[in-house]
Amino acid sequence: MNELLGHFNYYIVIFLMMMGLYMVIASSNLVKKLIGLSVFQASVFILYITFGKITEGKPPIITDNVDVYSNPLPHVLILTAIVVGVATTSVGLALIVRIKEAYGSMDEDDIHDMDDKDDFQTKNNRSINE
Amino acid sequence: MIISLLSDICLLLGGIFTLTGAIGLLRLPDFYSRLHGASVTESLAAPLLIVGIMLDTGLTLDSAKLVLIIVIMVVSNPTITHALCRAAAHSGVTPKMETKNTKEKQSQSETEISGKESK
Amino acid sequence: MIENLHLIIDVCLLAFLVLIAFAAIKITNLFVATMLFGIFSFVAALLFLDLDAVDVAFTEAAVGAGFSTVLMLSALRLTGAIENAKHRHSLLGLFIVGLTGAALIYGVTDFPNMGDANAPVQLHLAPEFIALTQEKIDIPNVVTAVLASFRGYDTFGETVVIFSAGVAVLLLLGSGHVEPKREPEQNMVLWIVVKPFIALILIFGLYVQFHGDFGAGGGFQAGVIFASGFILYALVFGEGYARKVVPASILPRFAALGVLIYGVTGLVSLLSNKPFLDYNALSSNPVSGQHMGILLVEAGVGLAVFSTVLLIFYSFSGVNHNE
Amino acid sequence: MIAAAIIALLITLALTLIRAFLGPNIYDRILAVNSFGTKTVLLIIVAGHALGWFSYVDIALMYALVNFVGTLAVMRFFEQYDPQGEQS
Repeated sequence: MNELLGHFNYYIVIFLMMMGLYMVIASSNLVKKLIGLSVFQASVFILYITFGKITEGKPPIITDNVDVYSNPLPHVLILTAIVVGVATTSVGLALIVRIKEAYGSMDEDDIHDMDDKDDFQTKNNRSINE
Repeated sequence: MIISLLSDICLLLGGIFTLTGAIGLLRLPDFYSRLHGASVTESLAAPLLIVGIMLDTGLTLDSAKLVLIIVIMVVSNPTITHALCRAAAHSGVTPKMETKNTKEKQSQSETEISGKESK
Repeated sequence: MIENLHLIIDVCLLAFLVLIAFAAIKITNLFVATMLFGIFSFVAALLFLDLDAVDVAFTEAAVGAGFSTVLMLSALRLTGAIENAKHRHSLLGLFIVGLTGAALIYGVTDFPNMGDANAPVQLHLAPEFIALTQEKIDIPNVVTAVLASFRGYDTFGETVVIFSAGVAVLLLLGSGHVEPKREPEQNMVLWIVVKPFIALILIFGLYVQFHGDFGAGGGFQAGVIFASGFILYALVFGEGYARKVVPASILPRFAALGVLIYGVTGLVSLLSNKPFLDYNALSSNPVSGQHMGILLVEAGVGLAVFSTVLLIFYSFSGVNHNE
Repeated sequence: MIAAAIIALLITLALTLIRAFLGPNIYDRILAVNSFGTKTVLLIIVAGHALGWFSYVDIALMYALVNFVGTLAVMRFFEQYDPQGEQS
């Protein structure tokens, strides 16, 4: 029981992480994949912050008559990671917008089909030229 | 003593109102009535809960900020509700009595009755 | 009672997270999935608050719930197709996910219990940082001290990453050009309500920027909050008018200026024969030098984040109007 | 009493979440998400006071502002997208 309560957060976080991963694998829509990636990312953030927590601790902002502070280091790492994460997500979204313009679709399967067709045609053209 | 009692009453009433609002949001039959159920209780419950906390904290900088939050919520909630209602009306969401959507069976008979009454 | 409350809130929030993620997998409407991701971030931020990470909660709420939702929505508006996102039930995927999850859970069983004060993570570095902050930097917020001073290199790198992400989006989409035009149907109520709100958001942004040494806050959060004031203006009054207030051409320069402020602060200390980003060189008194260094660096970060965030928003909102 | 208020708010959040999942209309979902945000602000204030979270008022203030901006953005973009009837 103690084991379960002590590790409860970790188990849920891993479950969430796997949900994000499944979203990336199972949905063929690119935006949905990006959302899955963000869910994965957020669960990693929760994992890190859980590491830093000390049961009787207070937030790492120095005040009088507090002895135990939670670990500030994961907070720093995650704080910057969140902002960087959203910046990279925005680059991904910009790429999706361009892909949609080029292929007319945001669906991974459709894009693969079109790519295969293109390859086939270029190969054919090459063989004709040769 | 009286202040803590008052704060308790505020918190209790606030809790009851949020719960009513949520039940209304879940159970009412169509969009407009759900909007009504959620937003009206919200505008009442938010100040009650925050005032309950303010009575407990006493007069500090925090309670000044809490007043600001009350102002924000009391102004922003009706605005959002208004804009949402307007957008829904423009996009052609109609009250339940006229649609043939049969999502909730138990509410269907009620809407039929109210539909007849309105005719 | 208080401990029980902690536990109840913790368990409820985690359950909400799982439910929201599950719904986001199931729902085929991308618009709804984006909104659900918005509340996912909200709940995650609440959880951070419960786990003592005030600054992280601040950032997650501003960035995750606010800006990234707006960003995804504007991308969806451009791509148009928001419905019937195909979902294939992949058994292989499920197998891989299950296997990875099982491996991770096996790994996790060796972890020390949550909240254990004697866990290896808590014994190194963190107590030193807390002690050194009190002794050498003398600002209450340890997170800001570590962020801007002890790990200044790291933060410099992150700022450059954000700047380059802004440049990448600019290269991919262009900043676009939107003529200010009054839309025929305007919502008067929104206009009147939003105006004081914008002022409030901007003031709050400044407060967060300069209060970061003493409480939750700092450059990253303030930049996003400040930008969201302008985003609100653009949303309600039209993007063309927002571009009149802050022209798109000026933003890349501001972003570069922000990174430059950070870098030059480091160079100044280098010129006076101290290591890069050692703020003791900025003043005769080391402690006030640290204060000044942190202020400058946070200002640089705030400026860079503000202009990058607004630039990305402009890029996404400007594309469609070109055609 | 403060514990009762916290539990009431948690139940409220759960019910609101159910409405957000059920839909059926997109506007129902927007309403539920907005309502969820407001209830979160209240939860931060009440639980923050009860459990002694640091500077919870600042964060609640920011949540309220972000919630307002976020909901307006959702409605704005949805209007521009031009909906075609109800979604499931």
